[in-house]
Amino acid sequence: MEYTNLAYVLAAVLFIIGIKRLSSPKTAQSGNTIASIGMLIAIIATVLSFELLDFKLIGVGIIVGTIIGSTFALRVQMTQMPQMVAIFNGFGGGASALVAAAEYFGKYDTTELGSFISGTIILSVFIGTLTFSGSFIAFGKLQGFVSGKPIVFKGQQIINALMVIGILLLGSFIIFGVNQELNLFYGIVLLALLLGITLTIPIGGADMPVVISLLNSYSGIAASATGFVLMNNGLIISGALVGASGLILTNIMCKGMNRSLANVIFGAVGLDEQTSNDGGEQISFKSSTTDEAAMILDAADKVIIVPGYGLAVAQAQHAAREVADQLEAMGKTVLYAIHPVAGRMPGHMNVLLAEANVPYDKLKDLDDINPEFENCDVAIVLGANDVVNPAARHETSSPIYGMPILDVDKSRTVIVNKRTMNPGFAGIQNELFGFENTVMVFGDAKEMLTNLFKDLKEL
Amino acid sequence: MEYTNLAYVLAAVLFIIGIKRLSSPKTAQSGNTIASIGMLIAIIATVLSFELLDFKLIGVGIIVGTIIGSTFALRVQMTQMPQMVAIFNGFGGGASALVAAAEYFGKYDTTELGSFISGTIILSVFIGTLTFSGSFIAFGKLQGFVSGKPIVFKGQQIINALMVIGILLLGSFIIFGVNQELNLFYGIVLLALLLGITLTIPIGGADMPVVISLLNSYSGIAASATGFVLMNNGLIISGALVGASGLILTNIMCKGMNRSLANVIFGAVGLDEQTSNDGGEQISFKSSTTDEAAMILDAADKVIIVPGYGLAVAQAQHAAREVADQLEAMGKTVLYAIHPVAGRMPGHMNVLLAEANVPYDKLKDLDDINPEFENCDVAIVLGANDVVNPAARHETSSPIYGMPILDVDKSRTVIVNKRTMNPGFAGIQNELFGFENTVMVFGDAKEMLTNLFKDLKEL
Amino acid sequence: MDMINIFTVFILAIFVGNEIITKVPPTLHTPLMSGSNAISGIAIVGAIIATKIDGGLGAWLGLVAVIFATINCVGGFMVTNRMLKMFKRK
Amino acid sequence: MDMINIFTVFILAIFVGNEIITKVPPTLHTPLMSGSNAISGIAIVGAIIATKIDGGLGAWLGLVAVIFATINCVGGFMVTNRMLKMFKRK
Amino acid sequence: MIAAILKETIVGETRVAATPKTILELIDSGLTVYVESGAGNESCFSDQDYIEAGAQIKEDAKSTLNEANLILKVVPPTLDEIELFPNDTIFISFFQTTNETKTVMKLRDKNITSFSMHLIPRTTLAQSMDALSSQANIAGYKAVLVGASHLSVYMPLLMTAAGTIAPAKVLIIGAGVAGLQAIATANRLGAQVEAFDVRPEVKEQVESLGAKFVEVESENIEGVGEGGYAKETSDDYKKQQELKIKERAMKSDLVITTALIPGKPAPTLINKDIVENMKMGSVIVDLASENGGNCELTQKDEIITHKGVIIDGTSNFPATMQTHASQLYSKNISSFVKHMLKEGELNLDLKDEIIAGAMFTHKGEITHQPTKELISNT
Amino acid sequence: MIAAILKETIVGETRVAATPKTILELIDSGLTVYVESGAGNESCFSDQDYIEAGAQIKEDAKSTLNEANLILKVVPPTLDEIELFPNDTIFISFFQTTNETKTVMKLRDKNITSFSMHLIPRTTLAQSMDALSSQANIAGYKAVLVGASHLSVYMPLLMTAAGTIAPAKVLIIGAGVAGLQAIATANRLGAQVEAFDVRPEVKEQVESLGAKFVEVESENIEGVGEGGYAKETSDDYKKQQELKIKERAMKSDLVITTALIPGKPAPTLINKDIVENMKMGSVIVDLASENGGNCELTQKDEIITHKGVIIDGTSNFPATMQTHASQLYSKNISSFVKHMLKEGELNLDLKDEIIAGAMFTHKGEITHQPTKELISNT
Ligand SMILES: NC(=O)c1ccc[n+]([C@@H]2O[C@H](COP(=O)([O-])OP(=O)(O)OC[C@H]3O[C@@H](n4cnc5c(N)ncnc54)[C@H](OP(=O)(O)O)[C@@H]3O)[C@@H](O)[C@H]2O)c1
Ligand SMILES: NC(=O)c1ccc[n+]([C@@H]2O[C@H](COP(=O)([O-])OP(=O)(O)OC[C@H]3O[C@@H](n4cnc5c(N)ncnc54)[C@H](OP(=O)(O)O)[C@@H]3O)[C@@H](O)[C@H]2O)c1
Ligand SMILES: NC(=O)c1ccc[n+]([C@@H]2O[C@H](COP(=O)([O-])OP(=O)(O)OC[C@H]3O[C@@H](n4cnc5c(N)ncnc54)[C@H](O)[C@@H]3O)[C@@H](O)[C@H]2O)c1
Ligand SMILES: NC(=O)c1ccc[n+]([C@@H]2O[C@H](COP(=O)([O-])OP(=O)(O)OC[C@H]3O[C@@H](n4cnc5c(N)ncnc54)[C@H](O)[C@@H]3O)[C@@H](O)[C@H]2O)c1
Repeated sequence: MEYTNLAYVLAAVLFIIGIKRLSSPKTAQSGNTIASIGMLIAIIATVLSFELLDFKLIGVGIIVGTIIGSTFALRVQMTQMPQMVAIFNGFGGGASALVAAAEYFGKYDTTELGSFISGTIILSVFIGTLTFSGSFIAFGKLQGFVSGKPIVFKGQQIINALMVIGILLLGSFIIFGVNQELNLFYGIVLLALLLGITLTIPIGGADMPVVISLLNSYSGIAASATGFVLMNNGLIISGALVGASGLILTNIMCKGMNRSLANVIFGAVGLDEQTSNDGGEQISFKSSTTDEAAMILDAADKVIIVPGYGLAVAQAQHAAREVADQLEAMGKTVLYAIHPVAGRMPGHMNVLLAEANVPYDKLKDLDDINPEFENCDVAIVLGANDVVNPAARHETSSPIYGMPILDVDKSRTVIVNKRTMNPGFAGIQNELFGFENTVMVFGDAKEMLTNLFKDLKEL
Repeated sequence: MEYTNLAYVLAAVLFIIGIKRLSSPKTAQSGNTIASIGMLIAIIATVLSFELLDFKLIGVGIIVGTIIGSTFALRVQMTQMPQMVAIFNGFGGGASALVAAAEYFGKYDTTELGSFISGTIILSVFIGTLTFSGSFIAFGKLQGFVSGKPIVFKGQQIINALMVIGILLLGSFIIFGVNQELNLFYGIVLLALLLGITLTIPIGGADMPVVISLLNSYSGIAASATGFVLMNNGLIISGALVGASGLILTNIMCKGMNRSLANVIFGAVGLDEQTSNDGGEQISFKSSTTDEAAMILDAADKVIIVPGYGLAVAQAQHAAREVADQLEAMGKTVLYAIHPVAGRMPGHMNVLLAEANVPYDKLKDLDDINPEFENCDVAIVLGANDVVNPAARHETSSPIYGMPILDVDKSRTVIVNKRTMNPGFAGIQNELFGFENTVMVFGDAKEMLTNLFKDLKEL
Repeated sequence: MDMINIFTVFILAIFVGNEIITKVPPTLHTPLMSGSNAISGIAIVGAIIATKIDGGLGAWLGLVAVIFATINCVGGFMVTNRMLKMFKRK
Repeated sequence: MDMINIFTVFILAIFVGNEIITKVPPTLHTPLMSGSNAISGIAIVGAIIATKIDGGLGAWLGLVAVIFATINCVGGFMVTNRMLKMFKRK
Repeated sequence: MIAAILKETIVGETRVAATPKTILELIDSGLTVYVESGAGNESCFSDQDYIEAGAQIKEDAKSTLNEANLILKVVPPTLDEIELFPNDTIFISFFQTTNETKTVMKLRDKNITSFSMHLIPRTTLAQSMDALSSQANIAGYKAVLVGASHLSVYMPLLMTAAGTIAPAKVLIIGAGVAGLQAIATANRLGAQVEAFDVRPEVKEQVESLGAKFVEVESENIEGVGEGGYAKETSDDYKKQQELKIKERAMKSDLVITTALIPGKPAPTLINKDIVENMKMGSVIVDLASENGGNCELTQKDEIITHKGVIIDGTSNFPATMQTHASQLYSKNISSFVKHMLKEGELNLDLKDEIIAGAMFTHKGEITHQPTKELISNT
Repeated sequence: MIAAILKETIVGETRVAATPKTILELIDSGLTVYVESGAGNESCFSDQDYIEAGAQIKEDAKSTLNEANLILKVVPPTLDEIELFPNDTIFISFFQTTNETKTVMKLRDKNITSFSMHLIPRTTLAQSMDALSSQANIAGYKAVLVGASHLSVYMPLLMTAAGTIAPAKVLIIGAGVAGLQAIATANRLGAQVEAFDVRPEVKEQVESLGAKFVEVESENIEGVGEGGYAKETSDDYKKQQELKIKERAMKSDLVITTALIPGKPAPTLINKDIVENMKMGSVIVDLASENGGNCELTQKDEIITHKGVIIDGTSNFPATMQTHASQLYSKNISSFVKHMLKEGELNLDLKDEIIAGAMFTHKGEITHQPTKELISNT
């Protein structure tokens, strides 16, 4: 038992290290491996140490689970990753609920259950079940089985509230021993299942990742609660870890979308995505901060800077040069892509960058740089808009159709800095901003670059 | 007991929050308050919960301690803060050692001590005592009671190693019950006291803060060990916290000095004063780092930048501009003093600073700027030498006698950046570098300014 | 086991969880979520223990729980790994 | 008390300690050191408990320990506070 | 299809409508190219260079034009030259159609389809054909160099052992392409630059080059016309503008004027009074001298001194930087030609904004409305 | 004491030895100042300006000189002018004594104490009197402006819709004061600048202005003479140098040569062969043309074109920027005069390095050794 607990502590330490490493691009893969080793240690320790285990049952369970899990994981397309995470998460929550339920049923007759234990059991079942059903709805929404649009009906909030009250009531009946009917327990399970559904369906498809992250945090809490039920350190620590870090991650994701968590969960504003309001079709985009941009850049080898009129307006040429110098000091290759009509006069960008003393051999014109984007890790678009608008390639009705553009979208990641979602000189929307590999960093170019410089230095 | 432990957990949480807040200038003061509240809670909980306490004794102890501590704390001059911290730290380590010793003596007769407990007791006594004596040596060095210079003698390392082995041997005798003589215990105390001294005296005065930080970390470990002895969660958590965070802080401090921890502890270099070796009379000067320069600048209202040929050689004009911008963003007035013959051609500095886009109205020529130095807080001399050499005013034999110079020495503090103590164009020594109000920051101007910029941002 | 100690562990774990995630680039949001989700498959430990609970129902619930938790762990780590492979430098 | 649990607490506390200090401006090195040094005065809890240990020596050692630890705490927090006051902008 | 590149005949016109490099492009697009011997000499391209690029050198204009289907020039042809043009050909050059109605009529009468590079619309897509921009850019750059050379003072601020030299003050009037480039160049040289324009939106552009924008206070700011071109302004505005310009010009060392309204005489922005109030030794470079000049005293293609003020009326600055001017112009021309080509054949899609916009005679008709109206009114 | 400011008589010499501002300084030091009418006209200082500063305007040279004790000029006097000088006066101007031995003898014979601004030592203290520097600085700046105006190409790199313009390549030979300022100015305009000098220590100075230093590989690098001036170099070095210069010049658009060895003919660094290997349309500005030029083909004060290469031999660039040139020169002069003055009286301390150094005739003797030797040898 001592060694088992030691193994759990070791596993927990590996989880901590794993999660830490997962938050930086360079170390992420090793982080995942470390965490999975931790898991292996925890499983082996458990199997070895507890007596009276039904090894056959466990073996079957693990084999079946492994087959199902790995099939899913290997088959799924890259674009379907988020829904996969949702499903897996649902199973995790379900497992916690089941364990707690087993404990409940196992000890039900013996009236061994103190109020604390029964309370944690109910908490675990409640959260686990809610995670289970909620995750499946999230999956369904992303996969298209359920409409991705927010499903809203009148009195939704009231019904949810009533269900929560119901669960609380039933739970306290059990805990305080007012009534020990099994039906009460089933009632809780049922209500939790329903609640998982009603809480998730009003949320739009674009917000789903946040919801999944939140549910992930819940499943951590469920595991931790189960740990209290079983008085098991391993579960408690790991569950709490996942619960807390999941919540932080959820918050970070919300911040990236410029929303509050409450707004995501209860907003149900009937809109799928963040949109710009001025004219034309709406573009949904990801927005981020300079320190995240710094991290993306940290993992890059080759960076191409694309200056545009906005850089000139912000008079941010020196700041851009500083950032480029810093990137070079970090061992990266940095080039500048100069579009022939960037800015407002022929050679505008040249004048600008010459002022900042950017060496000429780093300035590449359109013909030279376009083939380079393919093997470029990050393109940083600084106050450029029309000259990187992919509509010029395919949108025959566009006023810029036919103009050669800088193929920034071909690079692995595109960081776009401008102040708003407003269009540029040509007055048209830019679909680039909504691309999967594009991250917007809003703000005045000079300010943004100064911050980015600081963040790069601090990495 | 339950509540006591809860209180300890609460205290630990407050410590965590406190330390976190202490690492940012904005929140530091509240962090200190929060941590002290945590301490209060821990003390009250202890006093309230343990039975059989001798309240009179405790009361006397606390009152005496408070009087001594607060007198020290209030009387000490600002410049003596580091040695104060060293003393306090020494007392903390001593306290841990004493508690462990009391436990040892208390249970000595009863042969109650298991090997684990006796092991932790010895660890606690060892580390606590070492911290105690080491801290007092550190205090003595900083206060001038002991020579600030590294005291090194032959075979020092060997003697230290022998002492450590001795402690290990004595300790294992006690732990494994080979011999339970009290003398063994006293032996350990004595050796630890000695070790604290011999480990600290070879370290130079300038490196003391690092040593104090390390000893601080030790006293945390001692407290944690004491916690194991007493099986007290509060001590364990708080001690471990201080131990771990202290180690990190020590590392950060070493990094800031561009040294490794090993180098600080075993290096035994750290000379107090530096002198230039090349020709002419020697000037004794103070040299410093960019983060100190940043602090000096932080306290300034008016800053005058004096560029010279070295700035051009380093091509550091953009970096200088960045620093000036940052200073302005911090609300300071920044001007540039342009000496008519700075550089190597007429208008050299103008060309340079125009390239960095320094606004013309910030450039002041000799006649305009000289009266300004009187009420200037900091003059930053960047790679200038002859044009700020006060010898031109009074040294009739000097080849530059009679040349008008920039009166930087009239400003409150002069920060001079150049790479070495080598002379400039005129080939003569510059007495300015040895002035009371001058601080040298050596290094290539561009590098120095880039670091300074970073440090200013981090303030 | 001492309840308070368990609780202490819980609190500290939450602090650690809070601290270890500070800044994450958006590109890593999904892998990080997926990876930590896999860790929440730690429920498998509970599931394994649950199989020993006497009484058919408990054991059977335990079996299902083991299957679920394994799916969560195995699938989670594998899918995370696949995602992260995309970040490998070419 | 369960040794393992105590150990777990210790390990987790070290992790927290490790995590909470990431970047500190050099100007705060001394105050931070001083503040966390005051926290290590938590030894006062041990010292208070030590006074109850039977036998004169133990108690007297406890008294000295209380004095020492109090100096550490009180002095530490006060001196930190004084240092931090300097950072207040004029 | 045969394209003919003529040697320019007007004195001082040193440019050429195709360089060896663009001839390569034209040939790649399926054209055969004849070049009049010596056409590129002044732009530093020898006949040999053209031959190496695949062109055929013809002795004189006549033999060059003989079989031509497409005639490329820099400036409008003289009436004599047109005599040599075969009927039904296509002709492209710079052409201020409303100023040269006789030539227009002659082209129409010869049933020539003519395009003016002046008329290429200022759209995003047409930017590679925008010869007005490419040549104006040169003019703006060169005007500053020449203006600075005329000055008896330094441009930059210099603090020297012999005293401090204050930076020159430069005023740019009209911040179009030429004006912006002039701002950039003067700025580079270290002068203190301010600029003025009727279009309020250029304020941001001026500032994006690090210069100061001079604002005229008037109720109706209405200098903005169609397609980014300026149009004429109200009287009140004009008065305020004159006052402001006088105030700034009096303090300036170098004034560069670039205000043009296409097809119309250039607005007079600096009258004699303002000139006489300017500093001794100050300089005006008038880039609008072609259309009469923005300064009242400007004399086209002459450098005069009026009461100590030097007024440079050089009208064709691009021709003084012929190598690059030709390189850019010929690139504009070849982009335009390639825009009209479909598989080696000309494809005059009259619905195409650029083709229709730049065309002024076609099938015996004048297709440019203002020109047509002007001609039918007289 | 009366100081006389003459109007310069040589054609093209637009500078003046005192401006209203320095006259104020001279008067403050206790002098009375006579100015020949119109002396400052070309530098944009009117007689009225001088009167306001406290000078007395005299009608002609004769009346200006009549009572003078101190005569200030920019360039050496003609023999006729010296006729008008009273005996025993003090005279100061630029003066290449070894080139104008006749004038030197005449000054000696009239017992005039003469100083040459060319001979002011290059010490730290004398920097405010260093007219060679102040005027060379102008020459370096102006040479780039004029050279860039001659070019048929842009100086900066420009990436435009009509193609990318490569930056001009500028080669500066001789990185003294003029050369360094030329580097700075060409750099500002966006050209790719490289520079060459015999003195190896200027490498750092060249790089401090952001340009590339061209190194000549030779065993004996020995171009450094006394007092910072260059001296003549060995034959091996000269050969290596020629090869290197040829290699760089062939790639350059603009070459500016500034290599002077004071008092001697300028070294020939660019021979005919190099010129003929340069690009069509490239430009050489030869700042050493006064002393024969660094280019074999340079013709003093003429702009010639040799096989497509423009060679500008303007010898007096400072005079084309007369306002600032006069301002700086007159400041140098007044600093020098003030250095010699003690309480309003001249105090010719012959132990003073600067005074002794700059003096070339005194009390009927030639005090400048090389000149004296030259004269006694012929
Ligand atoms: N080069 C020429 O000769 C010339 C001449 C005339 C016209 N044009 C046209 O100008 C356009 C040039 O393309 P471009 O991509 O360079 O510019 P653009 O399409 O006009 O886009 C510039 C972008 O910069 C952003 N911006 C403005 N101020 C900023 C600041 N302070 N900080 C950060 N971002 C800022 C603006 O977005 P926010 O407002 O959201 O910040 C804007 O979308 C082309 O359409 C071209 O045809 C070129
Ligand atoms: N302006 C003119 O026209 C002209 C012409 C010729 C001569 N001069 C003479 O040049 C001198 C100019 O005075 P000054 O004060 O500007 O220059 P200076 O006296 O020559 O001093 C320059 C200082 O910069 C330091 N330095 C060199 N490279 C550096 C780098 N990369 N980073 C940081 N520091 C660097 C050098 O010290 P380290 O080596 O220790 O770093 C040197 O002491 C005067 O004596 C003047 O008479 C002027
Ligand atoms: N879409 C494109 O890609 C593209 C390309 C080139 C130019 N343009 C636009 O076309 C505009 C015109 O360019 P241009 O250089 O040929 O202009 P231009 O030569 O016709 O005129 C020069 C400038 O003078 C100004 N002006 C006219 N009357 C004036 C007056 N009375 N006082 C002061 N200023 C006066 C005009 O506003 C213009 O800015 C450009 O500024 C640009 O915005 C667009
Ligand atoms: N002490 C001072 O304050 C001060 C003031 C001004 C100048 N100086 C020094 O005096 C030096 C000379 O100044 P200058 O501009 O009057 O010099 P200069 O006009 O005499 O010569 C110009 C440059 O040409 C170079 N040169 C000579 N022969 C050459 C050859 N064969 N090939 C290539 N280059 C050749 C010289 O080295 C010099 O750098 C300056 O560089 C400076 O270091 C000192």
